[in-house]
Amino acid sequence: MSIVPRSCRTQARRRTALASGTVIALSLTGCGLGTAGGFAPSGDLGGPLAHVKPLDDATIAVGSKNFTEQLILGKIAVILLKSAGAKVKDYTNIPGSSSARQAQLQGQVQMEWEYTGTAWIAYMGHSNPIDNSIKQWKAVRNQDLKQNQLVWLKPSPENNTYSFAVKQSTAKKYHLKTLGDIKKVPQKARTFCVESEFANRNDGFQPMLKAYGLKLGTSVPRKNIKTLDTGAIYAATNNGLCNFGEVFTTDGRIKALHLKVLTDPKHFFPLYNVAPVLTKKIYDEYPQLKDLFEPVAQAINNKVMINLNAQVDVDGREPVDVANDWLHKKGFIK
Amino acid sequence: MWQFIRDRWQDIAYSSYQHVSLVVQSIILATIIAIAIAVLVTSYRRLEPIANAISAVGLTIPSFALLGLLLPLLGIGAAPSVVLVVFYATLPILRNAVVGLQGVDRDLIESARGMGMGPATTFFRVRLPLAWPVTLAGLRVSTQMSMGVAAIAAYALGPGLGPYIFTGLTQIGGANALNYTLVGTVGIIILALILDAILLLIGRLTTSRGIRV
Amino acid sequence: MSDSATSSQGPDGSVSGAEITLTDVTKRYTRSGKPAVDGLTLNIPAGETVMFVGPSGCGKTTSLKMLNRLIEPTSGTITIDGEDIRSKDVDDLRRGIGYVIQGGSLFPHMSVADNIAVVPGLLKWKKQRIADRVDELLDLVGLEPDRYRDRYPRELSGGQQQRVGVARGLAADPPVLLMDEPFGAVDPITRQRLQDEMMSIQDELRKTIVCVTHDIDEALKLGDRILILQEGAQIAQYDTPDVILAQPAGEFVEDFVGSGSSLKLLTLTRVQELDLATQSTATIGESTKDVIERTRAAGDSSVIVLDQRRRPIEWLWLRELRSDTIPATEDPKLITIDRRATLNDALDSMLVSSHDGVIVTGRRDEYLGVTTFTTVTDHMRATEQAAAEQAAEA
Amino acid sequence: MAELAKTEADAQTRSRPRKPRRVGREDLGMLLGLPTLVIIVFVAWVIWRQTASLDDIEKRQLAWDAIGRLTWQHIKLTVVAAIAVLITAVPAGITLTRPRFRKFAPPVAAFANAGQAAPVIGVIVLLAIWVGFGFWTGVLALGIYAFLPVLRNTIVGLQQVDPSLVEAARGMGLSQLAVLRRVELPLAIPVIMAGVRVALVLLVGTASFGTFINAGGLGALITTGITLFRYPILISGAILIALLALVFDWLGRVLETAATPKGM
Repeated sequence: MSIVPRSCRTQARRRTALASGTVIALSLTGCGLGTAGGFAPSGDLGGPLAHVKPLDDATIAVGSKNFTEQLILGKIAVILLKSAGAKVKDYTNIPGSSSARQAQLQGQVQMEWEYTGTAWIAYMGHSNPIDNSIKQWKAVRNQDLKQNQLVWLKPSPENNTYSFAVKQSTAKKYHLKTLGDIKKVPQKARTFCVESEFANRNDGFQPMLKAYGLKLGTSVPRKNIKTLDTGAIYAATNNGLCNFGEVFTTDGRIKALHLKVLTDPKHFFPLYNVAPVLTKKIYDEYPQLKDLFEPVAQAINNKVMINLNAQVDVDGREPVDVANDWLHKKGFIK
Repeated sequence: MWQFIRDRWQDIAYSSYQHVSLVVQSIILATIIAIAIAVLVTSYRRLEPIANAISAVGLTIPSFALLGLLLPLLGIGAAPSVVLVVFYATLPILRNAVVGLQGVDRDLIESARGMGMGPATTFFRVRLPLAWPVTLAGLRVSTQMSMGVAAIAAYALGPGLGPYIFTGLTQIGGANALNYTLVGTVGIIILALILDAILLLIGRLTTSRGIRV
Repeated sequence: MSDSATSSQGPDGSVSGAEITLTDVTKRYTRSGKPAVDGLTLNIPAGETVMFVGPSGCGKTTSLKMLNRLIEPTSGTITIDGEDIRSKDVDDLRRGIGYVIQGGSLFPHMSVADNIAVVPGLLKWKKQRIADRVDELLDLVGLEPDRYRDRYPRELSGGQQQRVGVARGLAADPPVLLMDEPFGAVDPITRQRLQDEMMSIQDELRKTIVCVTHDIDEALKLGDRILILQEGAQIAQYDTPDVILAQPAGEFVEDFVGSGSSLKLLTLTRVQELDLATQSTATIGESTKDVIERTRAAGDSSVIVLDQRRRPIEWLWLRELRSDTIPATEDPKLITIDRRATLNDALDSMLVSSHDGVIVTGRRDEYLGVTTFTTVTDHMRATEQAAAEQAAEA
Repeated sequence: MAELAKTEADAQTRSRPRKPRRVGREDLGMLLGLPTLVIIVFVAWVIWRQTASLDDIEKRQLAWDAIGRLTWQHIKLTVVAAIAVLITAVPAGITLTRPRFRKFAPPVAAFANAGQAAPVIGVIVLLAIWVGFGFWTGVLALGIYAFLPVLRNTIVGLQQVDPSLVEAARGMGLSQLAVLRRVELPLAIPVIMAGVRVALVLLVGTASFGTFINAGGLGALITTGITLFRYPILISGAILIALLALVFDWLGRVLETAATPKGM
């Protein structure tokens, strides 16, 4: 005999109905929603990759940061994996290095191109870089394998380091050649365009200024600093919004806008050789990934990267098309 | 500009479909949640001020900040995007659903119950249909807003036309920066207007002739 | 009236209503305060119309709403047809009780047919049976099924909405019909027609009707019995209208019923008790020449036009007949009264009608005859003389 | 005569019924509740900020002067944009309800509807491309967004004014301008101010996108928090922006209550 008066029982029944309705509703979220990756073509592996064992039953998620070079490298990886028969989840264009790194640490992404210098200082927290690219790579590879079960394949000769670029006219006016010459410029003209990540990293803006005898707030007033998105800095530097623009040395717009890159005599910046990085799980399961990526990595160097970046940033082509054409030209894809 | 679109029409179509799909699914979810909460709020008087306060505070949280908070919890991709859009889509619908349900004439409900309609039947056959026109108005406002909010989902790699805008941002100064941004922005506006027209049509079909204003 | 026998009871007056008994029913809103309904004990015979009447706040509506448990009684028992209403599931209980409130409170988003079909739908009747029932009820309440079935409430007048409300209440042919001030929201003429309609329906269906009103005249006219309530639903008097008028049970009832009981008696006499005068009639399509000859021969100067089902649609002066056959146009403002209407109603209608008499209609608005001013006044004089002689003898 | 008026006024004040409460119970709750909520959360955040062990990146980004500068930029952006909107949207709303211009109202409403769907980030980037980076581009973008609610509420507010009142005023000989100033606007103010409040909250939210085009603002905390995967920075950014939005929402409510004419 239910002691609950009849009206309360209907209330209870109504509440459970509502609750279960919401739960069901929540579960049907996101069906059929892909990611921002969009389309990527595929072909047949050729040339040095012809004998790579197929990856037909593999599902691999490829991630990349959100600036042009990383997009191209990301699409190269996607096309290679698809051509090798793998099912690919396209997570290219992740905003920010650490998020991309975190996505791989959490296993949401299995393959990324990463820079040895960034890993050594930004992720592993070391303060002084190793001045030789192979030694730097080995140090990063060993630590990452031991601590984070990440496998660094052989790095490419390409070294995409941070630096500052100036307009040719500004360079001539103050005879600027190296980062040390910034001190020669009057305080008022020490204007910088940086993106938020660089402004805060340990291999970033403030430590670099200190390395070259400058200090943010005093010798370089805070209001001289403009934070912009990575890509926007080139145009800003070119139209004089700031005299010094933080650049990636392999960006295509440096050549196109005839900007002058200042050298790093004190070797403040570490070496940033790019290398394919795989989670140990996926690598153990498909060791042939090593043969798939390493030949391609060797074929990438600064000159090649600058050309590819320019095609996207200057000519406005889609990174996936640029990557595809390059792979065909090099014969990796037939 | 047209060359730009012709080259990428396949990807634009795919992203547009994804954008609409994200918003529509989120709107459906938001409607169910909003109506469920509205029912609770209208049946328990004292909940109402709390609901109003929450929706007032809710709206003040900037969408960009909320996305930031969702990233660590839900990772990247579709999940944070859906939650983001659903959160903002629910508020206008909830407000209108509450107004709609309160607007239903007390006598009608009493005569419905007096005729032997159980609470659930009364809700689905009397209270909901009568509150529907007002709720639908909230749905339209919410859809328009969600189409805009969904663009930010691109920052978490969510589906839709958002990535076009962010690509335009990263390539400022490049040849196609303007094209990317225009396709992203104008595309979303056009899709929003189409969705609005569809909702108007749905409204006409689902509102009974007796109460169509 | 549709020839097929109505599903409930034929016109032989056998009762289809159910008996309702209330024993010591109390309703207390606050633990301490005076109860809204204090120990009401009452028996409502099956098939009768009982009017709950009293000053506002006397608990009449609360009592009504306890019959279908819209308001749960604090204590006491209520039985319908001998069965305690608390034993059944509340929704099943209400599906067996018609419920009509002021203005009809029709669902605006449903058509007239859908409104009426709600309860039969809940009872899972077959589609065809519901459709027939809807047409039958619309006909019962005097609305042309084909014209009104698919209309929406906002397209109907106040009176029509109220008729659909009654039809909806009767939809599942319930033994009991509860009405809460059903005719409050309409103009006097429409109210009077609706009251007449209600009486002729009750005359046909013999339901148990419990109706709340604040208008004593309405109570006296409609009620087989009248329950006059005081504060806290105390029974001031519960009896037939004649007894209440003749022997009011106390000062409260006397004040409430109002002065001039004899005039009130007038409201009781029904038009059907007078002998109706004849008036020439004509049916649609008849040749005007014959009608004019016949009417002049009978010494009349006007004719009442009837449709195929002998329902009056127009009352024309002879000079208005121009076309060669009787037209089928319907005069919306035609005044007719039901044979059970009171003399009071007849007098009201005559004042408004353009002829010196008023058409009297029987069941389903069928034409019966005409009553004129003189017949009513002669009857009144006769009854007063009879009452005076009776008083002289006593 | 003056004497008579004075005594009559005294009598009137003495017997004047208790002043009807101008602020509904719920509004009162919000007026008092909001500030306390803001203060409590802010204090909690400050305590966390002092005691939390931050790594050098977080120290750099959450430095007090950095936070102060970003917050000030955010406020400046919002206030300047709000003023810009007030001096443009309200007059626009007024003209659109004048008989001569009434026919333009529907197209503007349609434009407003489309505008509402436009993605904030899209508009900001477009403006950055056309107009360039910096504070004023940010203000322009924010202005576009806040323009719509204020315009709509101005129109609705004026349309809600009972036409018979306007007619009565005209009948008494007030000029069209006087009617606007002394009858229509005071009665429309509450609705307009509600629009302003919505606009203020919208502005604070939109200002967080300023960081993409160097317009400053607390948005920088969120972008850094995301790119460098630092929750403390991210959450601080979100909390500060939300608190700022609540403060402006509260400010809007105060303005709304203050601006409501006594009699309403």
